[in-house]
Amino acid sequence: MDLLEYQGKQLFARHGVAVPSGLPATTVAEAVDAADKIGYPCVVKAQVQVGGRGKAGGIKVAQDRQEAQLHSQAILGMDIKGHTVHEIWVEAASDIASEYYASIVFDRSAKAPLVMLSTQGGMDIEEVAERDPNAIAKLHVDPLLGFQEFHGRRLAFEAGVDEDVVRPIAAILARLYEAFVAEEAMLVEVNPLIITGDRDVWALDAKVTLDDNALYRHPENAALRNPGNEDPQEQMAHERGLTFVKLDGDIGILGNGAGLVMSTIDVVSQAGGSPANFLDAGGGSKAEAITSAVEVILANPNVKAVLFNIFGGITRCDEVAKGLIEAFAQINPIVPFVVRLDGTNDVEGRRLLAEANLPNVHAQDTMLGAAQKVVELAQGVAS
Amino acid sequence: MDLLEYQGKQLFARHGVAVPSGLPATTVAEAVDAADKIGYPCVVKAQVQVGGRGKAGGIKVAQDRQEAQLHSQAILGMDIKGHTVHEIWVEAASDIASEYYASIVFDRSAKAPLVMLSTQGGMDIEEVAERDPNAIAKLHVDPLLGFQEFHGRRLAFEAGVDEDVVRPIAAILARLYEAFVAEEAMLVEVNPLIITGDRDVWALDAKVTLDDNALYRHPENAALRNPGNEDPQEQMAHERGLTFVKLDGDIGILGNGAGLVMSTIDVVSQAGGSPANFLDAGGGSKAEAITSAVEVILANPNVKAVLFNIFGGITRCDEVAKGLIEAFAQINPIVPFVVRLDGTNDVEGRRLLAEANLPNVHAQDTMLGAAQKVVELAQGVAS
Amino acid sequence: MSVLVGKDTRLCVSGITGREGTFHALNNRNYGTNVVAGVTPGKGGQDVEGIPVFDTFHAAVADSGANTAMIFVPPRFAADSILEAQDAGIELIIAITEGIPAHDELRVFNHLSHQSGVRLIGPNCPGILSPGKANVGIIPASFFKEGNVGVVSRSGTLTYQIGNELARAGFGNSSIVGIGGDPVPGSSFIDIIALFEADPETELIVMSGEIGGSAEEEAAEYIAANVTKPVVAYIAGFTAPPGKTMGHAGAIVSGTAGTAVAKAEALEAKGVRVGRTPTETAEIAAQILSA
Amino acid sequence: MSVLVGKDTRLCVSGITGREGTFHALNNRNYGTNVVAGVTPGKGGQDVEGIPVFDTFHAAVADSGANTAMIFVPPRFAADSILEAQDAGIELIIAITEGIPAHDELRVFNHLSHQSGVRLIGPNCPGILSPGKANVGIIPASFFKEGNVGVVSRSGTLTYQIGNELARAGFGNSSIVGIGGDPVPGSSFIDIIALFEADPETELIVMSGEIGGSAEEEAAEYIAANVTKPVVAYIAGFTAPPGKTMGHAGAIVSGTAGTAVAKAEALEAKGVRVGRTPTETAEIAAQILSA
Repeated sequence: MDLLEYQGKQLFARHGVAVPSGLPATTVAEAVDAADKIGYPCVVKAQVQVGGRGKAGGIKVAQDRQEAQLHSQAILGMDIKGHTVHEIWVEAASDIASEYYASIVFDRSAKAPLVMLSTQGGMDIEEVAERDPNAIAKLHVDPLLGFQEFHGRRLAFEAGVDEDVVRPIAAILARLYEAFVAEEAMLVEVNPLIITGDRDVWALDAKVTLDDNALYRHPENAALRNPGNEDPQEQMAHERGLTFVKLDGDIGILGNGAGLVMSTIDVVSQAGGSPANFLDAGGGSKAEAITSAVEVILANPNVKAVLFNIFGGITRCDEVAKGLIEAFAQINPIVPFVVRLDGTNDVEGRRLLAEANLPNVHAQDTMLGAAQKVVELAQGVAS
Repeated sequence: MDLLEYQGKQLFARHGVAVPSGLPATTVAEAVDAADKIGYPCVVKAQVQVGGRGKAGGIKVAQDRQEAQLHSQAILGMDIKGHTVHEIWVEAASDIASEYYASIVFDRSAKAPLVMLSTQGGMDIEEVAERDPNAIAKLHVDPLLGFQEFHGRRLAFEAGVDEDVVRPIAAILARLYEAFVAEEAMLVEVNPLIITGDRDVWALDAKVTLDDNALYRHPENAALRNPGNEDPQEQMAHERGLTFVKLDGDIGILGNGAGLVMSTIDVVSQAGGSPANFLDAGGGSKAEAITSAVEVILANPNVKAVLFNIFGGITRCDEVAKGLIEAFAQINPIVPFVVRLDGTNDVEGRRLLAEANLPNVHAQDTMLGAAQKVVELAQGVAS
Repeated sequence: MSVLVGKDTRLCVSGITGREGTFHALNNRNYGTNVVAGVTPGKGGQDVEGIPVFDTFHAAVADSGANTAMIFVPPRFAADSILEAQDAGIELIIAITEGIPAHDELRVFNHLSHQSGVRLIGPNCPGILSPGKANVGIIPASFFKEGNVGVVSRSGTLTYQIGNELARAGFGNSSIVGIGGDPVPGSSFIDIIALFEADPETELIVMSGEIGGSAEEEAAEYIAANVTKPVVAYIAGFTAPPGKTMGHAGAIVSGTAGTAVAKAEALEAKGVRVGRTPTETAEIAAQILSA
Repeated sequence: MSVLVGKDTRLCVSGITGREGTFHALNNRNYGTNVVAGVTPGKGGQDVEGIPVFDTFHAAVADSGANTAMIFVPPRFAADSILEAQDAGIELIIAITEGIPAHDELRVFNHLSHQSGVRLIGPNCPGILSPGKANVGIIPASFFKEGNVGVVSRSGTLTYQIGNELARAGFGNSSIVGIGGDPVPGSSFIDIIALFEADPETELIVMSGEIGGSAEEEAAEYIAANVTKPVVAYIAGFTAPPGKTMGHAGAIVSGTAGTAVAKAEALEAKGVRVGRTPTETAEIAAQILSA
């Protein structure tokens, strides 16, 4: 789960990381009101989960109320790389002496958090990494030992931060690490981390990704999910507990198990088709879950055909068949379905489907055959 | 640093361990006032750092105000195994269904905290351990991993607690562990840990020893030190930053380094003497520290002779000599001193002492010779 | 021979009294696995169709001599159950549970890595099947037969797919090991490939990877330096869009590294043949074995 | 030969710019110890009478090739400095600092025990002297000479006392190792006795213990099983009253276990001769060496 900038800053503030004061707004009136409260100059910032907001015109300084109004009008509703701006964050303008970069990522290979610090903040860190790898100080933290004072000092000295801010930089890294662990984040990134004219250290931006699997332990974070920023179909899938990713094509895909679904998408693509989604019905899906998943797939008007690719382990093929039959009873789909059932209770599943004799549902024996069939159907070659 | 029962309970409460409500009192009037506020029946408990308070009459139930007055009168000022009761704790009477025992000790051999639980609480746990070792469930906790839920369950099941309290007992052990770590304790003991008639789990007593070396991180705990419960001479030494233990004899001992001082006490005892104290002047003591230590030693009127046994490493013998000379200038002691100086700057130290020609100060070359000499002097055989 | 589970396996199932736990414990027993105990706190003294249930792993191990644990409890309890199994002396812990918080996995992995004599498979994995000997987990055993192909996979159902294609081509398996798709798997491709390399029954190794992370690239290096047996690989996610998480926490593509193309190239550069579909993968394996 | 410190020692002093740190770093260098670097955060680039100072241990190790660290910082910073030294690849860490919180020591000890190739001596110890070769710490070296007696001790000044008595009896030392009197020492009697047993120059081992804990009892068992060289012991605290802490955090007597009598009996039961005074201990050692 990705947080918006201001949600990330509020999370930081809970762990003692200094952030500029600000207020969120979803309308121009709210934004102007917020700007008045905060005072001028202030900054109007588009709240979307995508980089490059500044270049796209999504971050503007307002010197007075009139500018606050103009900027919030311009930014609200703006499209930034496919993300519509539904919300803005109005914050006090900062006095920036230096722009640094700090982040903590969950490093799978090392099985440890990786902490990074650079004095070359304010720009794309991938570019910095490419141009001058030594400009980024990095170290792994033993998760059982935790972040030690020496970690902070070492990063600060190795990144070459100004001498007078070695201690405050080390301290803010310790607090970011605390936030990373306490909130169970997968990523915490601050770019820029600024040194103010008064030599204070502030997080001027915040990119935080939380672990969805841990949200049950953090109800206050779970409540942050921002429906306005999600695709309606993805939101629908999410509410139904399905693992769903929207894609560009016209063939709806349902499978059980992430690897099998990814493989199905590959095979369909290789057969010349274009998948409309990734949908993992998950292990042990019952009939209702299948019915519910069909509704999600068909909520995409681009879908011209649907492929069910099931290899049952925990998932039982008879339950999948029952779910599909129920879906047809409820929503009577007009697009063709190709269904391949193997694994647990496959014989029973195939029998149920055959008996139901659903219109335009094509059984296939193999994954490859099923993929070829659904591509044909989507292209209208066969019916 | 040992806490009084009620200080330990207040510490527990900060970590979510349930304790009966209560109020401390140092006078009978305060106690009666406290009892009125808490309601009757209540329990009047002597606050001294020694076991067996109940048997000694230091814990009494008051059914009404008159009894509260009588009991607090009786208990305040009472002597329990050499400890005078300066303070009492008045707490709400508890409805006790079962008495369990729980503790966490700092196990040096295992380099890990040891957690213990028994259903045979309310009595001396050493007796339980001797009579029925299996009655105490024990396990070590990896300090880097911390107390896990399974630790609590395992202790509860292995101790054989009532089935309905497995979860709350496991939960209270987790909170005691949290207190042990967060407050940097060397010992946390609850005896009895009670199950109430309503099947709640409460800590009815609290024995907490904190790590003196960590008190700087816990100012609220450092402030708890209770001067009323300390020997005046030990208190004087403590205020001066000296490591001091009062003993029963008549020979004052000063040395540098705990091992050497202990060894000095042994050697003096073997020579037929009886040491009046353990005093480790510590490493690198300056002249003022030595002068100050002499004052502490002589604050004990039993002292008939004093032995300085110094083997200088960080400590410099010339500083020790200067400190002793200054002490003579300031307080003109009437008892004889035996001084043995070896190690760093010993030649200079001996020279200073010889030049000062202090009355009744006897230089000795060896530790054994010095011990024998001071015993003779204390016994009045030589002068 | 086989790897990890077999006739010496003495299995204790954590969460045995849950619906799924009971179903799969009995399913594993029916296959021939020696299921000696179960653990459910508070249900000690009961039994599940003759399998004794204990309150703690320690009691289960003491009484039944269990040497292998299957973790079948909800994610909220899984990390604790794994740690308990290790503490009780279990040598092989197979964690089926999906959805364990990543920071829990981090703690568990790092703690276990400091303990000797314990191996974790999973979490979020289908378990291990050694056809004809033992099945621990949720792999539908009837689709596989004894043979000489060792399979190791990050994905459960994809494993079944590949195993099934091999079976159709007439080949069986020594063992099928699902290592799971989570950010911090207890065992890596390398760990399992090393076991297959040492297993006399295994003549060919199939590894089934997916986008995200660098486990496949690391395996490629390891194979080049240490493995004498032929290895055939499959990678899922060639057409996955960058920047999207696809189900498995592991299956996220960011930038160039971790893509299916990069992984396939890394493997092929080290002489590992990579199939573009599960079917092609099985065909390559069959070709090599028939040569 | 000697143990732990000698001609190969390349010492980095943490806290070198403090008053005591400077004094003892120079004192150690004057004795002949190869002091290659110092660490004081914020003073990198400076030097202490020619010894270069670095901001971090990592920079110090990279630049100077230091293999040994002496920790001379206040207790508030000591645990962190030890962990930093380990992280930077230092092999031997000698922590002089007294008064480190016990829970810090617990974390440090348990973390270091999971790392390979690192040994901690102390904290709260006087360091290690290998007469004629190197001195790391605060042991007054002029009172000791080269020889064949290895000394290991929980107490600093008591070590000097015993070493001095030996010197008066005409014997010198291979190495003198102060392991410190804190609750969680980085190295135990056993660890050091094993080194002396393996050191060809050492012909006799003197161990100086004190009341509290069970390190001496454990050493007795170890000596009986593993040590061929004669061991003479001294225990301080025969007349210490029970229940009182005497200086060292370690020196507390509770009940019967951990008393000087119990320790002496445990050692004598395993054939270790125990002197009742430092003088008698030196006399026993001299007797054995002269026999």
